[in-house]
Amino acid sequence: MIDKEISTLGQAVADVADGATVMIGGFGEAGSPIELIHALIDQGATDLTVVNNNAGSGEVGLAALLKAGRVAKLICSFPRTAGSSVFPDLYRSGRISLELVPQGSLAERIRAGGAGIPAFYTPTTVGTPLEEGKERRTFGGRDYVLEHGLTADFALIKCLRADRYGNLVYNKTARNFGPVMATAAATTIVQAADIVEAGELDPEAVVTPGIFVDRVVKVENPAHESELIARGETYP
Amino acid sequence: MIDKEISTLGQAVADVADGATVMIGGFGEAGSPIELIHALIDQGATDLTVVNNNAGSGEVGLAALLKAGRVAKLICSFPRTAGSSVFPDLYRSGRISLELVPQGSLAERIRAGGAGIPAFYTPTTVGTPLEEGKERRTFGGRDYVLEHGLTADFALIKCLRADRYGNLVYNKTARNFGPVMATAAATTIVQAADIVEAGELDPEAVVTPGIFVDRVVKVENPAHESELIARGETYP
Amino acid sequence: MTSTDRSIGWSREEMAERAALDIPGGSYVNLGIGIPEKVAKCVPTDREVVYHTENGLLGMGPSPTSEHGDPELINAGKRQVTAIPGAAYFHHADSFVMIRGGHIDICILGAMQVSRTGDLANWSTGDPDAVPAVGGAMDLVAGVRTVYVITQHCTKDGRPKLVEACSYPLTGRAVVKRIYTDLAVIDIGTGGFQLVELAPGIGFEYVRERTDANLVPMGG
Amino acid sequence: MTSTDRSIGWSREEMAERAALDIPGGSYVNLGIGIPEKVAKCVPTDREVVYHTENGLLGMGPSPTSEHGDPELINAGKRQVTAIPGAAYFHHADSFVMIRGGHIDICILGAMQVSRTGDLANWSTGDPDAVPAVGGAMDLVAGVRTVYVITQHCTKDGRPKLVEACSYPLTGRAVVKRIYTDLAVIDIGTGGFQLVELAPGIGFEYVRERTDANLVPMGG
Repeated sequence: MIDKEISTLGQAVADVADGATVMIGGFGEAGSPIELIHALIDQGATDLTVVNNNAGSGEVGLAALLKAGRVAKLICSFPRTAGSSVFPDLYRSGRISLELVPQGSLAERIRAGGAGIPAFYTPTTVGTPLEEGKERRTFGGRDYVLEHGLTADFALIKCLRADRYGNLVYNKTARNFGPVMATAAATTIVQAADIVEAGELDPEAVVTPGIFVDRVVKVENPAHESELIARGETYP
Repeated sequence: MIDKEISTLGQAVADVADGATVMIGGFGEAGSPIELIHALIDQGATDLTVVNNNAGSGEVGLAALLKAGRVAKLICSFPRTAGSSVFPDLYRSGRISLELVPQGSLAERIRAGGAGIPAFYTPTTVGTPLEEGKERRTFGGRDYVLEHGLTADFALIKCLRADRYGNLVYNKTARNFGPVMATAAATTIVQAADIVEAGELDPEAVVTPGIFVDRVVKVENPAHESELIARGETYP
Repeated sequence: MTSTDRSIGWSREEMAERAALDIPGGSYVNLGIGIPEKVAKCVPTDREVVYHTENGLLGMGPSPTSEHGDPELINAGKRQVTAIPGAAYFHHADSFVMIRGGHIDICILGAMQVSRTGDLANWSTGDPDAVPAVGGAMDLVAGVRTVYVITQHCTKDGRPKLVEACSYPLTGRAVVKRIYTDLAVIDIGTGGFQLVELAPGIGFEYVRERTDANLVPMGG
Repeated sequence: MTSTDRSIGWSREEMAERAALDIPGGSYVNLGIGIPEKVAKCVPTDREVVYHTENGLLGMGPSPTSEHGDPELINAGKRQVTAIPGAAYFHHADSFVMIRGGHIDICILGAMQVSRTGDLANWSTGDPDAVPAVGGAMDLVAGVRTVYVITQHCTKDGRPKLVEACSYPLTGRAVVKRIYTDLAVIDIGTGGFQLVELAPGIGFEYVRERTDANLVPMGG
């Protein structure tokens, strides 16, 4: 029987190797898989390339992973967050490299990576400094730049409910990058607040079909970044 | 108040002009908007370019539109259907032109058209006769061909339920090309078996957000192609 | 440099109100962080407008009451919002299909600089020590049909934001259609900055002195 | 031309049964129209396999009983099917993300010809009078990790389908990994067609005579 449930967070992230590329879901705190990120900190993998829309807040979750010195490179659209100095400090002191990608190009590059599309053209960044190094081409009288698909070794994703096949549904705007990242990683690891019986998720409403998911671990009451920060928590 | 409901099928398709490009949802009979197609036949527009995965069955729906001589060109992946000679007859006698596109490239070209992506690379067709005329390019040691986004003047789509904003949910595998076609047409016209109050569709389960939909017309008991054919019906 | 007295001209709320008048009923609208966010409250109540936020929601409603917030229901500025009946959630790639694909009718953004040809700079001062962050701004200006800007006419230290050519790194080229400042409503016209409307008590010369490129008078 | 006696070798059902043995539990599988469709019934019951159909369903179940069919729940061959508990529906672009993106583990297709280098021809005879139709076959062979073919070893009029080079228009180049015929199981090996297994009562020479390219014996 197919059953993608894994008992512990530690087991779920055990094989993330040094140097791996890891996509991490979330837009700000919404959808951030804090418990999986903390398990990755405990696991010790370093020299990571992380793909996330932001750079974390406070000193928990993604910001804690950065602060622990585990991330060599961040691929990101908006690495500036109120109330966190972790990324700015690393960036200014040259201890992390940044690939800045517009949010829509980031989402589409991840989708392309998961869809077997090596490259596509987009109007975004034409005529701006972020066009630098990209091929420009005209279609129908308008200029576009070539962007490449993005894949990863692992994706860490938070969802609301999963079943044993790895079918997922999300909560509100916590969906954000999760569904595309699930398609683009060789191994997709999901934390779900609830794991239900096969057939309990409406097949018309499944957002991520199980084919894109490798491991599901139950995290019944996931933390919210803002609440941890409000309580003054840091990790580890 | 935003209300995209249109009273009659005739009003819904009234402005389809001669020479228009019309995407028509459906994979075989599943999702085929037969009532909208029949309204388009009554309306009289001709010299159309039609985008559909197939070429219709019997002499109803899409096959009837073809038989009526309204379609100059079909963009299609599989124009061969058991029990219909309409398209083969037109094709062999040179009265219709065919652009044959692999099914996945067709779906992705339509998505790209709706997504503002003018072109993308795909491995599909490399080394085959359908590569002819396409640019080939190597990424990461593998060959790909360039495919262009596809847009349309109109899309005719069938769904299960809609609301006044044009949010849509579909029935099972009748979903197929509907959601991507809705994004790629300047005007998207939908037949819905039911129109419900705003808020009755679960926002987590909406498949086509209303932004992609222009007109919704209620067709409470839509016909199934196979049943019309079994009864020996033709249109008009 | 000519200083601007912020006690005259339109207030931030009035700028939002003025912009709101230009949003037709039935529009799909994306509002940037800051003054643009205020526009939603100002749209005349007889016009129904649907708000999009690029982090995956169409049909965004106002801020929640304190007890009804959900940290997973936020806007692009990462503030808690609500969803209206008839809303839809979707993932980020689908959200930017709406933006890049030209499905959003209007977006209203803040600006550091706007050039007379409609170039927009609103993401970076180019300071090498600053952390660069672009978010969805470049996608919005590249994809949304009509891009409006709401901004103070001058910076806090009195430098014009409406310029001949942007000195800051661009967000997009020739993308802005209209600018709402504390002093005036100004279109990007064929002849440059085209004055459309002056704030009460503000004269043409006052605006022209604070604009670093040709300003065409109304009817000009 | 050497005729093939269809009363010997594996039947269509036995070919499907043999192919089914090579599908590991936990696989995501897409089955083509014809003999490949039969494979689903033959997978050993202790292995759970998830079936994908490119028209938008993961978790496809068997044909419905006559009274439970839905004309809007069909497979790629446009025949009515069912959905298992744990199934998911999606649109066509998402369905081909699964295919093109390499997420489907195995697809099993029919063939008109297979070359010794794994080229597949299965969509057109090239007859200019025939209506060309390709469907999803080119996407499947370009995207699915492991492509198997089930086919009669020869055409009805006795011509070999396993050939040095395909004369029919290709579906894809160097895509087939293994072929299940009525006579044998044959891999695409570095030396050409590599015999893996003979059907009961079939000898190597019998297969070689009916193969239009070098056939490497087992262990060869």
